[in-house]
Amino acid sequence: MSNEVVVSIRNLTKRFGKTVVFEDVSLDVHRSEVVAIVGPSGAGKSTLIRCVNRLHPFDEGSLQVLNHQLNKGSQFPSKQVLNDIRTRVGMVFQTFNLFPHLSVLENVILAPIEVKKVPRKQAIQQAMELLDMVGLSEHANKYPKRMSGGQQQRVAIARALAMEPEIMLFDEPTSMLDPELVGEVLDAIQRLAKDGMTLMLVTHEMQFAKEVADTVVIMADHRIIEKGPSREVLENPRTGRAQAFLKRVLNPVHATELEREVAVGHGGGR
Amino acid sequence: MSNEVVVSIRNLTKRFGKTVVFEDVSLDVHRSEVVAIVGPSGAGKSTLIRCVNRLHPFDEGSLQVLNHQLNKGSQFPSKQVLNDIRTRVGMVFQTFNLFPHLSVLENVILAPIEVKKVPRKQAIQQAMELLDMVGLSEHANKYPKRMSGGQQQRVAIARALAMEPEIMLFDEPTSMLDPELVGEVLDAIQRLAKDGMTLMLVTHEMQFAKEVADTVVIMADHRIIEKGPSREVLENPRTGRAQAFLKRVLNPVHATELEREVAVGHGGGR
Amino acid sequence: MMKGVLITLKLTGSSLVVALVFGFILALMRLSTSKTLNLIGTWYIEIVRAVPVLVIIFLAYYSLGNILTLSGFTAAVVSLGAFYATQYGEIFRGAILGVDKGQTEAASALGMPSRTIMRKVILPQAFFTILPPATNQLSNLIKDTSLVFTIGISDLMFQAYSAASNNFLPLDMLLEAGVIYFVFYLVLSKLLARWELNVQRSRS
Amino acid sequence: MHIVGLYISPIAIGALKDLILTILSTLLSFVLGILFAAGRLYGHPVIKLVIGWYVEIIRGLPAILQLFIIFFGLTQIGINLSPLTAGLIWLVAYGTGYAVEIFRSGIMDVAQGQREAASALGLGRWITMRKVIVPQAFALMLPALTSFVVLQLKNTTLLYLIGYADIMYQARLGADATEAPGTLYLMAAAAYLIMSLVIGRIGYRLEKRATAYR
Amino acid sequence: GTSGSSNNLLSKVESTHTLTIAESAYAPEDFQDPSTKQWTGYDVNILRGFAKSLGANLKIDSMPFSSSIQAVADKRDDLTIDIYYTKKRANVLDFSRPMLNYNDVIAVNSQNPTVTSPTLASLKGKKIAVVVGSAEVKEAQNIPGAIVKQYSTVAESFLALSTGRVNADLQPDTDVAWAKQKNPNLKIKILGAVPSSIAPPISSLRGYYGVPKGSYSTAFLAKLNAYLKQIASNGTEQKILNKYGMTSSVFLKGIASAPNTYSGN
Ligand SMILES: Nc1ncnc2c1ncn2[C@@H]1O[C@H](COP(=O)(O)OP(=O)(O)OP(=O)(O)O)[C@@H](O)[C@H]1O
Ligand SMILES: Nc1ncnc2c1ncn2[C@@H]1O[C@H](COP(=O)(O)OP(=O)(O)OP(=O)(O)O)[C@@H](O)[C@H]1O
Ligand SMILES: [Mg+2]
Ligand SMILES: [Mg+2]
Repeated sequence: MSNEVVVSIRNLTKRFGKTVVFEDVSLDVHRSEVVAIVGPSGAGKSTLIRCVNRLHPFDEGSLQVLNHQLNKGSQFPSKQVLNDIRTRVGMVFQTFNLFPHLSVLENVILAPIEVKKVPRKQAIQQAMELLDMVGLSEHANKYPKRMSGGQQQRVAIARALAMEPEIMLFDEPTSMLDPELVGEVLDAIQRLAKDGMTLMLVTHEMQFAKEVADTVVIMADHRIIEKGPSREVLENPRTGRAQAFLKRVLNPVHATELEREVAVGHGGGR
Repeated sequence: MSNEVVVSIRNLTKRFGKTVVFEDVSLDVHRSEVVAIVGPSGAGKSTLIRCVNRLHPFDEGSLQVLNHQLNKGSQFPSKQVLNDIRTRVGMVFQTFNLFPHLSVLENVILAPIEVKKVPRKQAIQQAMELLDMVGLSEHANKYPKRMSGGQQQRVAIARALAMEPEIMLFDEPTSMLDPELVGEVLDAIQRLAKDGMTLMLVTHEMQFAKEVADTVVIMADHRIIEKGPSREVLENPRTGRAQAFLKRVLNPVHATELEREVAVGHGGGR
Repeated sequence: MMKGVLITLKLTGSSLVVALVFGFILALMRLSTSKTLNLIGTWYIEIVRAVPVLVIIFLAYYSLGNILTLSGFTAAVVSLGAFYATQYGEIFRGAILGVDKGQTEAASALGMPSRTIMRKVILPQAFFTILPPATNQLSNLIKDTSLVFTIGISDLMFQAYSAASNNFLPLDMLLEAGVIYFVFYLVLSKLLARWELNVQRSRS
Repeated sequence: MHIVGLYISPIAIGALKDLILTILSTLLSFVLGILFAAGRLYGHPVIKLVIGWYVEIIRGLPAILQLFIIFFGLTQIGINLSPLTAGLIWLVAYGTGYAVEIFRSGIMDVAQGQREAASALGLGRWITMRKVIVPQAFALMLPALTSFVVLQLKNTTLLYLIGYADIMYQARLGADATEAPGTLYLMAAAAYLIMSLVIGRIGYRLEKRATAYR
Repeated sequence: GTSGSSNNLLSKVESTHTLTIAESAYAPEDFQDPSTKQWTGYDVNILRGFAKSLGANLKIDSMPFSSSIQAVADKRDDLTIDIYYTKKRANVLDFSRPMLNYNDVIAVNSQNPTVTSPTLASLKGKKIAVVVGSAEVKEAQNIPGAIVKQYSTVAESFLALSTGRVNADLQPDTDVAWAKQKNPNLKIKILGAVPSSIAPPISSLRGYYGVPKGSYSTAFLAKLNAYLKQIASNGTEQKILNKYGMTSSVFLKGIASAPNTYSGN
């Protein structure tokens, strides 16, 4: 992790219509830092990282991504800026979102060819290297639907990496996977971290967050309720809300009567 | 756990067309025993417990459920036998399968009134007690779609209990839930176990299985590869296949290169 | 009758082209962010779909005749095209909307501009959702071309009808035409459906 | 305007006749459609086959051709039907072909999980049908049923071709007598438009109510 | 449509007190008055009188011309009016004694006539409107290179001519003249002189009433013919003609002396 701040979030507020998703959120992400964002469902984790690559606009505060200052409000930034951010910030979704009509290889080379105008031959060569890295080079000509979830997610990682991004955003990349297949994907992400990629990662895998992330951010009740070095935050959370959340997630069996009621109340509000 | 065997599975084989789902599976379940069935996706866990309440027929071997001997082949058992099994064996599904056009209360009272001919008033009273037990009595008049997944699954449990079954089958009752909501449902199941209900439970929650189940059964490669007291099986699995499976599920982050390749191979076969 | 078949096919082909082009425009109108375009598209579809095809044909042929005289064939193509555009418009719109939102997001996140997304990601996927309902509507279109005999176009239906009014063997004549229509229907609904299934299977 | 005044009441009467025919034929088609759908889903293989082909033939032949076969064609083998009888028979035969498919897919579209949950609770086939499947299928089918009624209404247009005195018949006579088809066919279109929109509206209301639980 | 159980048309009409005619609205022979919505016209007047003589009411079944012959052939309706004799029709219908003497003319668009002389030769290669199932279809199809456009009623064919969709319309002169007179907006006119302006003249110009073929109709037809002969000779028919402005004596040329059944001219 270097001192260079690549994503700077200051007092950010985001609303959908009248509902506030989060308010007054501030966070700096440094080059090569791995930031894990955790928190209950509906806390706004996905929305936060989607603001970073401008899939969503924001309403208040300021947001700087890779020396671009993004404007608040729904007006799009200029084409160049948007293009620069989108190519330098890669994203991997919970539901993989592979293009089902394209083979694995075509999925990976589409953006380099269409956006970066990389010659096809070169794009294929680079794609094969990436597929090799995620252990899927033999599956290059398969269609995504023929693959397991874990394999699909690794293709999605390769696809994002093909744009040679400086920052990678992951939104619950393993939550749609069978428990047995989770390892494959976490493994690929861990490798990126080791190679010095800047990562922002929404996850429910606390064990993974603890071991791989430099920083853990807990979001709840429309705010960041706690952030800091991962071990510190996950092992000794300071606020009661954070403690309750972590207890429930780490040890679902031991939820006490009281906590169960809290959870019921929460569920009822969905 | 008593000595009375309530479900006796002997050399059971089940095929769908030509594909073998499982072969030569044997298992005894005693009254008040809690049996957890674990194993990789596609191992045939769901199919096995669905044979117990005759949602599926089986092809070879013998199956005795609550002193009824079930015939192999696709012919249905007599109406009385089927009815007796279905009312004395309750089932909770992964996807809840609540009746969306009926309120929570109506979901719970439908079967007692229609099948057991319980008077409506009495059915309602009993249903309210059950809903109270799963912490949902205030939601009796809501429609299922308006509730969180955890709440829906608890309604499904109450619905099954309303038939006063002697055995309850659970098929991954928490795998469709947000991690935070898993606790609510596991809590309700744990309570049933404590009350002495006979349970057969397919689950991916190893921690839960270890603490609540008397017996753990690991299915893989179309067979039962290991079964025994839960701690023993989960902490000291004897076979290599079981060890590999448990390692991956319990510690996805630490999957070694070799195991990752195994997992890839497995995923490719889905 | 063979002459009638040719006219029926020619009519179907021309109407289909009109319906596809106009339908695509309608879909874009209803998908556009402009409230006015959206409203015009919606009302057009609501109104035209509520009126029987035969009435539309009569309107195009006779009512429009006061302002602008269309030949029978043109009037038939215009009215069938105008009606089927509403069907195809809704099919296109549904298919475009039906492509998972995640696809657009994933493509945007990769830096693709919206035209590339439409061309390379949305339309190729929408195409396969469009095919089954589109062939279904095509077979409806062929059947509805039979209505144009009422404005004196000598299509297949007309041949059967006028032959019957000449030789007074209505059952024979109508059944003969019926067999031809039914063959078209079977080709479209069974053979094309099978082909679609194969294409789809090869990708999922 | 003069012509509108002259022909408004015959067209209104024609519209009423069309509406009555629509309602009558819709009800009959629904009854037959449900029976056929049950036959196609659960019946003897021969019944399944016969109903399957019936549906294909109804869907495969142009509407007007079917009507003409019933009205004109059958006379060749000595069956003479009045325009009203022939029209009603055709509307029901045609409607049944479409209703079968609506009911069948409505029943099949209710998730498999619902059937399994009902079985697991010990609910019998009949109760499952009545209490679980049909209420949900009905909600799923309502949009299709609404379009079905509109389709039947639009089909009544064709009856003037066999001399049934409906909207189009009146418009046609008017057009012949006054040589002002522009106005008269617009009036006919307006009559159909109003009725279709009203039916659509009623369908939408019902749908809202039936799917309140979602 | 009434298809009674009786196997004799006359007794059926007498017992049901209804005479049903199949027609397709040719004015001024049979048409609905726009203001009263009552059926009227030359044939309607005659047949109303005939029905009355049998103690029956007249009922009108209106349909496309091509269906009207079929309807009577099928005994769905009792009688059809104003048809020309053709051999094919004679296979399914019996004919009354000859009625009006019709003159087919060539009608053209009055503003932009694209045919100028009233000869069949001048119709070569032109678009000609006729009514589906009418005898003129054959005539038009015999003209070399002609494109024959068939309409289901005579009114529709006039509209097609008026809007310029066709170059000419082959119809009886009375119908053209009546339509033109009642609807001045209609841009049609008769080419050449009336009567019998086409050269060479088109054959089979007599109109007849048609009834179901065979013994079923024999008694009925006898009564009808007797009635028709009576009104032709006692001046009733001429009065009816005058009422509809059909004043030319050509219409009734030879009618009183005509034989009781089709004579082949
Ligand atoms: N496009 C949208 N329009 C309106 N509201 C939205 C939209 N997307 C998200 N929201 C709302 O914003 C809130 C935050 O959603 P978000 O998806 O960011 O939560 P999350 O923390 O990622 O939850 P999860 O763990 O369930 O993914 C939720 O209440 C959600 O309903
Ligand atoms: N109705 C069916 N028809 C055909 N094959 C089936 C059917 N149901 C299940 N199978 C097949 O049987 C095998 C076992 O399925 P089953 O659902 O029992 O596995 P499982 O162990 O429960 O897996 P999971 O953890 O994914 O639920 C799978 O290969 C599946 O594809
Ligand atoms: Mg999220
Ligand atoms: Mg399963």
